[in-house]
Amino acid sequence: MSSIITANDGRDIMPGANAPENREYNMFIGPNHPGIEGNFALKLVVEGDTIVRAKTEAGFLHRGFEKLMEERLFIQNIAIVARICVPDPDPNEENYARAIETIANIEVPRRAQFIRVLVLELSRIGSHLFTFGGHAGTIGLYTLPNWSISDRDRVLELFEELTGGRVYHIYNMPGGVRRDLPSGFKQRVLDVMSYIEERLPEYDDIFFNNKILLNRAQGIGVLPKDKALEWGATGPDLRGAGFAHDVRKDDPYEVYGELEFEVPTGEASDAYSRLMVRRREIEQSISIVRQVLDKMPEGPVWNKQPNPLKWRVPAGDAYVRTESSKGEYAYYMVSDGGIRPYRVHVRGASVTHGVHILEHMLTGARIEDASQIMFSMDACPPEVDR
Amino acid sequence: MNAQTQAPTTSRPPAATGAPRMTEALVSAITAETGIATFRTKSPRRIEGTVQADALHSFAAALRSRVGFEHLSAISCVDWIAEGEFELVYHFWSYRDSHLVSARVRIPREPGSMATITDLWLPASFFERDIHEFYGVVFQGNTDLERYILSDWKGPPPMRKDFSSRDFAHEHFTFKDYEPTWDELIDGGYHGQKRQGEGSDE
Amino acid sequence: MAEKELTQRTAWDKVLANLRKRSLWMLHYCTGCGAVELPPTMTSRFDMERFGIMPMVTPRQADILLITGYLSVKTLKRVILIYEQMVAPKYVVGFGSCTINGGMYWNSYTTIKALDRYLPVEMYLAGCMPRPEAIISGFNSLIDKIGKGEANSWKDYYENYEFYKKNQDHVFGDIETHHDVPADGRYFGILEAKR
Amino acid sequence: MNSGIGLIVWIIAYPFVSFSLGVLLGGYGRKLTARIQRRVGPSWIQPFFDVVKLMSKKTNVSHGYMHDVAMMMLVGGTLLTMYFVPVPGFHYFSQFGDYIVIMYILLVPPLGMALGVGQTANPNGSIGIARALQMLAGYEVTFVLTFIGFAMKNGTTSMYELMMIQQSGGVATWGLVTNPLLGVAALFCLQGMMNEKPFEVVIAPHEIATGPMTEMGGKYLGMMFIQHLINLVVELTIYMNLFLGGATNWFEYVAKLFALFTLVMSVNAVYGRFRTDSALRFFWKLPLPMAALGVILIMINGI
Repeated sequence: MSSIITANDGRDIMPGANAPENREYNMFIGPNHPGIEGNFALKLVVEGDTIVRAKTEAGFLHRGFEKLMEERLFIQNIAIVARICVPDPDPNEENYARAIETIANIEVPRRAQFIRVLVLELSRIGSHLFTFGGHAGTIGLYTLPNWSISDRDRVLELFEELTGGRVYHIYNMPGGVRRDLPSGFKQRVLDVMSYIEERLPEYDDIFFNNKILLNRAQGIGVLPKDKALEWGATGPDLRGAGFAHDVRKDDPYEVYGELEFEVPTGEASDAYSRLMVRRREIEQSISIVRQVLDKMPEGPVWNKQPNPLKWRVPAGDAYVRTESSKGEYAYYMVSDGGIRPYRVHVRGASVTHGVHILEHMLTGARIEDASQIMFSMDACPPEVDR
Repeated sequence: MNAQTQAPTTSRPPAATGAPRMTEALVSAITAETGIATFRTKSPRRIEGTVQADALHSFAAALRSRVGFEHLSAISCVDWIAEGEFELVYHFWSYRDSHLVSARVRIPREPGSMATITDLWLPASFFERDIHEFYGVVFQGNTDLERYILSDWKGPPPMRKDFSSRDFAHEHFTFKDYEPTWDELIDGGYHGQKRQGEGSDE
Repeated sequence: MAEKELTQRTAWDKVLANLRKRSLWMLHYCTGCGAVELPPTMTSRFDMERFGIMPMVTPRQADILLITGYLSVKTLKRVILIYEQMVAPKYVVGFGSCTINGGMYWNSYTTIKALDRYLPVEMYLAGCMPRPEAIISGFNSLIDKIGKGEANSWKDYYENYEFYKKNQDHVFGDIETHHDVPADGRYFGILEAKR
Repeated sequence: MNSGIGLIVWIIAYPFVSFSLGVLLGGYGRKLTARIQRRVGPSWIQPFFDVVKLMSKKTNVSHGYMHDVAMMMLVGGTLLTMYFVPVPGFHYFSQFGDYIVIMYILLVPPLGMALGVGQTANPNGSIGIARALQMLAGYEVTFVLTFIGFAMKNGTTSMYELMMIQQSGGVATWGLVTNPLLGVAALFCLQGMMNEKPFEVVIAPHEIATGPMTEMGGKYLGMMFIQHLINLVVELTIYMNLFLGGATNWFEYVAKLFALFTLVMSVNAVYGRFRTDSALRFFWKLPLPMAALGVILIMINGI
């Protein structure tokens, strides 16, 4: 009779719960539940309001990307890699292109490198705005999603003008980017950047300094620095614990080494601290976008590659890393000299955040905080499932 | 604005220039001690090399405790079906020196078996379970190898090279009445290959 | 059958349909990547609530089951369970190319290739992925269909249950949904009418 | 109009009047929220469409006899309360029952909901009910306290008489003006009673998937919606009669109703929801001492 339970397959994952002498009971959050990010499930054993044990269940979004890539041409894969992480697709394109470039020693024109950084940072801004909306939704503050997600649409419109796609861009090609910036595009990017910068104080008023958020987000989902390192957290979740590691700084790719930006960190290691790290990253990204537009040289944007249907990449392998909005995003690509990749391993940023860390952090938390903790980790289920 | 917003912004200076050489030297020292082939610097910040399957655990432990490779970035598996081997590639990252070590391990394909490193790195648990699901490699000592992503899956480990995704899809799913034929441009296309295969059987 | 029904519509049916079409709740379930275009559609830029369309939380409350993109076998099982719990009349909307013919996952070993083999689809929205404007336009045509009394594909699930069940079993081996679909069909007077 | 044919017409028409007002209020609330969120928002009578749609749905699934009865209790209890709350031109029943009676009947709908939701055996529903009862413990004590203080001051527990006393001297004799502490404390309780944020812990979609409503579909949900809409009117009217001087004519009544609802919905739009324990703590830390202080002041000052 119960929709939430049967939607979850009705399997008794936690033996012993639901027994009459036991005060614990099974509770499912997801896959059909508003408090879940994407198509994902949490299986909880609850006593009263406290979560005793938590287990995640993924795989609802599994499409077998790694297998599909092995069965498709190098050029065909450019179109599908972006689908691996939906809210923040560009790190995938970046990784895929850079892996091929590393293996085949293809040089990328400097202008294309700047454009790639521009796209990556715009994508980061969009993804963070999306996350704010989700996080505000978990505490029932629906005004912020209405604002931030429609502000994100301005970024998407920039993407649409540049690449032709709102969500998926299919823009980074091995050897550069697909096309140059349209005329007047720089000014429009700057306009959107100043608009978002003006909006951030309004977000502060309604959300980041909202008493309810402070009451609810501070002190929950604590991930101390030593645990964050032990459990393999990366990205904003690691920085929220006070450890300033950023792939853009420590393992610079494209032209990040030449740009000036700060790595914001938090002190308290809780949900609020991670949220604020993201909020301040938007400011940094805006600054990066401005620098990129300022320093961008003229020149070609693509080193032409041979006939895509017969394009062979020399044998070899490469491990490339990118800082996505969720954390460290890496591809391991192996080529055997054929027309298809021999193996592409996708290491999504959420494989640690969304699975083991979430399970550890939910244990002992209260039911009402479960969804907020998940959103504060910014776990992206399609990255886990691939 | 409250205290949280004004938390200090730390900007880590890039690793000292002397560090890479030191890291490389240390890695070489460890490999020499444990009697495995030396590692080489492939490109800036990337060191790679091969390790014997039974030596990996001690190598990884030394890497973590002596050189400070605190972060397990990923474990990748490659199916070299022609050689009958799985290649496991462990990617370790050092926050201190900003270096990545890729340690390759070759294990026989049948039976695929490997010692776990979950006792050293907790995130290894996810990657090992993943490889177990998709390749069928068993990690000795890992207690959490239950089906996760493929919990409803009934076929063979799908990432093995002898498993064809397209064949499986044709067997198990109903398609619309039409199907793309553009792929006949490349090596005869799926149906072209099928027709040839059927022809040779007769 | 549909034509016959149209002529049989009473004035009350027409009034009811025209009131009903003003309120459509879709199930809040992100089955695939198309779900990323729903927040923009719901929030202030495109504001779906103008048309009375709102996300709702549980299957029993919802009228529209939006399949946002590819469906892995694992999700399809949940989707069928959810569909059978929804209260009639209910509408399945296939969203994105993946629901129509598999889309770019035509050779994937986990995603289904044609949604209408497993559930009665009322309407498809093509594109990968459809833009918010396309979603709104699609919903508007669904609203028109409901107003005219043409949106009756949910009855098809009861009429041709054997067909759907056979395809579902082909994918899952055997699926138990804890729901007596033929009994429902008799309750709605659909199966009797056929005899 | 409180006797004879007029009375019968009132008794028959009042539920419909109340429901229509509820629809307008509900639609207005959603429109207002939408405007704050910079959206266009739904139709002004969207709740009406929702209710018609829900009532026209068909299902073969039943959660049992008790569940159906409980739904009747839910709507019936609310309708009964409605009759006992005086509005301009209709205060026939309020002479038979004072606020104490209203307090009792007000507990019937939550009880009905608890019974009905218990039948669905969904943990989300049970948690929702548990939360509803916890919230009751939060605001009910304070609200009763404010009423006791107010009744002590005026020497009557009849809502109609209290209303009349307030109307004697214009705005200056409104409960909110003469007893601001009680009035403000009750305003917090009203927010809790109406289940609006920051005290919207019972529904809480992101936490417990709309709690009591989880298993409700079709006509059951339709009944809950009708109850909700009538409840809007009843609860706002209770507060209005106690602290805003009630109303002498329908124009004033509707104006006050919408003004009060604007306040409630504006707070609802810019705040998130409390955790259950924080909500309780809030109620016991701020409105309860406020109300207690107000009562003590009245006791010191004498009548």
